[in-house]
Amino acid sequence: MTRLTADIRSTFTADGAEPFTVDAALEVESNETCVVLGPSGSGKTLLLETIAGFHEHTGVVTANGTDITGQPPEERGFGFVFQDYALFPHMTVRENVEYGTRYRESSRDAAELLAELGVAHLSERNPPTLSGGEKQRVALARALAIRPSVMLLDEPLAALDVPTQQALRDDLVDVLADVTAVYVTHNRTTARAVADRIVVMQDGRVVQRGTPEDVFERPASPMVARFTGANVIDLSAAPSLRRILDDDIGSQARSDGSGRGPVDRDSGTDAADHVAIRPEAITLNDADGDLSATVERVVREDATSRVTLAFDDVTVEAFATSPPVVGTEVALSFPRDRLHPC
Amino acid sequence: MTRLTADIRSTFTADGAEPFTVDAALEVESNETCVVLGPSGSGKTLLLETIAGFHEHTGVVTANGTDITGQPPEERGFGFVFQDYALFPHMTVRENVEYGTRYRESSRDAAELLAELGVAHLSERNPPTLSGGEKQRVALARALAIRPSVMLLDEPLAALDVPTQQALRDDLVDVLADVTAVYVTHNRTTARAVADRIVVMQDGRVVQRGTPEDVFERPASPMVARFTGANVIDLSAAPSLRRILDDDIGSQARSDGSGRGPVDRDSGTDAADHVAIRPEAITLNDADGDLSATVERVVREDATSRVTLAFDDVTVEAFATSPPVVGTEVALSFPRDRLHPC
Amino acid sequence: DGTSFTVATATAGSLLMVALGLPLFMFVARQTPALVIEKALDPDVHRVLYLGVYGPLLAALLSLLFGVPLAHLLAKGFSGQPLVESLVDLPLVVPHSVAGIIILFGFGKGGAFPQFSVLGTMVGLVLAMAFVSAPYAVNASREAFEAIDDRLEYASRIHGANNWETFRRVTGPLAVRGMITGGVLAWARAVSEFGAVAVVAYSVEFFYPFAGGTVTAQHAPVFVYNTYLQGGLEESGAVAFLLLAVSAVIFLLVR
Amino acid sequence: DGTSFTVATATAGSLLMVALGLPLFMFVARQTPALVIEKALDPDVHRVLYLGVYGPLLAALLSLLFGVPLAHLLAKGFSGQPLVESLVDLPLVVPHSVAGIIILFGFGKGGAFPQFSVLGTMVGLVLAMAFVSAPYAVNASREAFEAIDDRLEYASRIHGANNWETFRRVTGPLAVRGMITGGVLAWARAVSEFGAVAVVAYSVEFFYPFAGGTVTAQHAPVFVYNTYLQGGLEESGAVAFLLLAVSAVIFLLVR
Repeated sequence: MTRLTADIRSTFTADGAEPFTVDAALEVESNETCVVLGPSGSGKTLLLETIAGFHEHTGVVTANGTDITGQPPEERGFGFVFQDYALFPHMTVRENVEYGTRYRESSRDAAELLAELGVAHLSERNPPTLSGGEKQRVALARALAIRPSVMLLDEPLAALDVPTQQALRDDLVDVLADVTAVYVTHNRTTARAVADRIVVMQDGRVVQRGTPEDVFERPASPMVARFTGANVIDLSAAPSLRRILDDDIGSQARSDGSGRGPVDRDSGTDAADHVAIRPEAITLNDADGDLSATVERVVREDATSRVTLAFDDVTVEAFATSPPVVGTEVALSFPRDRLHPC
Repeated sequence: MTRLTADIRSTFTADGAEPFTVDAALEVESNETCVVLGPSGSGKTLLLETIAGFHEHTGVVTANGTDITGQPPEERGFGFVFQDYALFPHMTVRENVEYGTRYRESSRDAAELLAELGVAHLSERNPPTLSGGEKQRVALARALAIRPSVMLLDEPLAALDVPTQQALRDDLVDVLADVTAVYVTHNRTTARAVADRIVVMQDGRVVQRGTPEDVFERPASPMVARFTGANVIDLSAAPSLRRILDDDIGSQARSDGSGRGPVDRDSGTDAADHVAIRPEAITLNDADGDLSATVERVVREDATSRVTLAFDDVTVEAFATSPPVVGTEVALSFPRDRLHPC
Repeated sequence: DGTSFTVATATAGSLLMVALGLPLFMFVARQTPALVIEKALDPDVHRVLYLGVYGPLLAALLSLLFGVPLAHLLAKGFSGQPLVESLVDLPLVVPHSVAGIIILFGFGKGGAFPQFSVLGTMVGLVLAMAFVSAPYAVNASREAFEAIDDRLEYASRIHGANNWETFRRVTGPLAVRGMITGGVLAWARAVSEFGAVAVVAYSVEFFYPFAGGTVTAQHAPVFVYNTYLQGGLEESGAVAFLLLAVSAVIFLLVR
Repeated sequence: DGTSFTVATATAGSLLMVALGLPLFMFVARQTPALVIEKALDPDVHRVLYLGVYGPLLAALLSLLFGVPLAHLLAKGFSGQPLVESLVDLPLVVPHSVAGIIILFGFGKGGAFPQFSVLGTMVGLVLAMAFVSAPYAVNASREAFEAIDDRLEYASRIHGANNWETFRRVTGPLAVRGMITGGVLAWARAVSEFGAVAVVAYSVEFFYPFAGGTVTAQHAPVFVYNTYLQGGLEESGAVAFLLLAVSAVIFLLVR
């Protein structure tokens, strides 16, 4: 039941590296999970560590409206899950989970937590003997044991293999349902699975914030589009698409008099020369296709195939359950309501 | 145009760790890509490094029928791409790519290769200043520059973020099309994208080998099933599914007299009490469903949603383009030809 | 080819091994057992060996007591760090006899603390030893602190432990091996010191428990040198052999 | 709380800084400029300083020449490694005067090579210095080799370079800073050595280019000690000051 806000500005200087400035703000409502999504080097981990109180900074961090900027980490009452687990190697699993409980009035029982996370049988083992997935469950238990007001998670799945990632992700979704959390990741699937809202970072700054729907369907820039897995089409290299969109605008202008098509190309910036569309929005072999494209590549994924298609001077990706043959021509449809300038 | 075989047995002792034995064989036909798939710690990297000649071992490695077991790495003519790039930090990108060319009669032009891989503009930069994706393209160019008879790749995508992974994976598919390659990964999507055949490793041994179709559709064990993303259903915990399969066998026995259903439960092993089925094979809300299950969880993925469903005492995963509501009951169909004992 | 590389490096390496190992072997082989036994039974030699272990131990403990906190600060980083690092490492390159002279200038007559005397006293002996051995205690502890992943300390702090508790429960236990190594290195360095001690405290009075009172003796390496000057190679060799045995025990502790 | 932890460690650290820094400060502050200048112009002192830099340089170069191949072997690992490691590290804990006696036993009269004499010769001086400083050259080079990711060497080998070429193009260039550090450390250690040199080669004859012939002098730390015994603290302090300046230059090279 904690509302967290952070508005942080801080410059970090690592040995021999250029100084790096993080200048970002986020707000997380009670029991919401805010995902900080961004490429490596975008400063998302530094932002998270600063919220935890590990680094000096200017700006303000508040919890439930109280300014906690000056509090050391141990007084903030947060839980933290690290990418590389950061378990205490000289303590047993149980001692790790109980580590913080002596400092809290109210804490959770280690055995119970370990059982809930399916690792009760490990309680007397030492962390170096555990697998990655087991370590991360223990680290999660350690953070939950102190009944944290806010959970901070730094790419907790990044060091795990794919099946372990999926299993732990499911548990994380359950755990994060009723706690305020900030979750840092570069994985868009994880982001969509756990996020109530998403903050996209690049070069230390926030470039977009919104619901998963906002960010995935309406990326604010080509970089966000690329990072959320959307196609970015440069209309100047795709005249046949531009023609279709212009026609739409024309016909819509005639019909409703608004003069504005669904693709808002008049917003006054050059960026509007790019449109973004999610690959799953593009339909193949539609009887009523917008244009024709060549199949360049087909990659099999779990439930479907990812198809790379070329037309004019651009390529786009789309999904198909029954994939077309490479080299053939297929008709593509672009649903107008899912094309967005960026 | 090199056919590679390796049949290797070797015990590795790292400081303070248990000795680890790799005992594995593989055969790769000319221009094929063989993927070694397995969890971390399964010995797949050690197998690859042994094929490269980095470690002493017993057993035989041949290239085009010639025994090369005793050859040092520099005489094997292989290319190697490392997970963490292993670029020479004190040389420029161009010098890295040209590193091996002086030792070869025939080599490829560095500038041309860098251009093909889209990193021509980096040729005078130093590796520490590059992004992960750029580094791995340079490492790929360095390996290709010597016109390797065999390409060995050790999780080349594992250290990269998702969009970079996808872009580089597409390039890798092109590059590997016309060279013999062994590709080590724990990522099933990558495996399916690049593999002509797959070898699944666990605890230093090969547990299954075959085409991607074989391994993904007919996993040899619950571990392989889990690792390839298939559902494993314990029939003793799923009596309603067992009943249906038994009925099938009965009716089939009556109709064709073979006494064998498509699910080969009579193969005489206990393992046949488990069946594997890929999540994409299960259909939801089929009018003619086999049984009814409760929706436990829905996770949005790129093109579709991953749905966790519970019936009897088991859960299975399936995909749905229009995901059902959590908590509702849906009908599930299990296509008989995609259920396999394991 | 590959073999020639291994042969070449192994040959060069073996030559160095001979240069280091051969004199040691000859030294041990050429001892006269009777003389060694005589020296081993000599009460004067006992006093020297006692002082040669006890004095350095005091110096090593002092080095650790003040060196570990400094090592922790250096591992975390602070402004002005390079200056402090230089000062810590300086005794490593100061010629040994010069170190003794520096200590006399600093703490001897006309020095910073006129009330205590260092020339030829136990205080001077320990001070000279601490001066040359403290860098070892600081540097080994510092390496141990630096080898600890920052995130372990972050994890400790965020889950409720303050600086003291984090040191007591995480940083300290994880670095304790490094501190012990640092202490033993400092001890070994102090045992082996000759120059600084010869200048500051050629012979000292100290409380010798086996005699129940104060006695006068020299630090072991000084005693060996003295024996060499007065009794020649043979006799000093026997004493050196005994001292080497003590050093070897400390050496085994280091490894 | 957090502040008390920082205050406590900073206090303990500062005390050590005072113990190390104060005598150095007093030493520099209490010099008599006239005396320092007199010594700086004394041709005897010139010879001593020349020998005090040149002899150690020879020892450091020898240590590197044979130590780098050994360091490479140790970094790769081989059977019997612990024994070799012990032998390499042993000179670090052998008391300095004992080291001198060991060298006399090994290479002196009745030693392994009767044909060359070490007592009071340049050969003996360099040998004594190399004995105590070689471990520094080996260990620093070894650390540099070990810091290189194995996969860089794998990448070199698989793309066509043999062992020699891999060393020349990858391992060597990447470790060269470590080798230089090792050489400078060995140099500094040899410059500072007093005990072993005092035993083996109290004063030596050597070719002095500025005089165009052989002269006799003592290794600088021995000369400082000698001056202290004969001329007292004041006079030896001036010589020590000059030697310290030379050491400080080497020290700056190390950092």
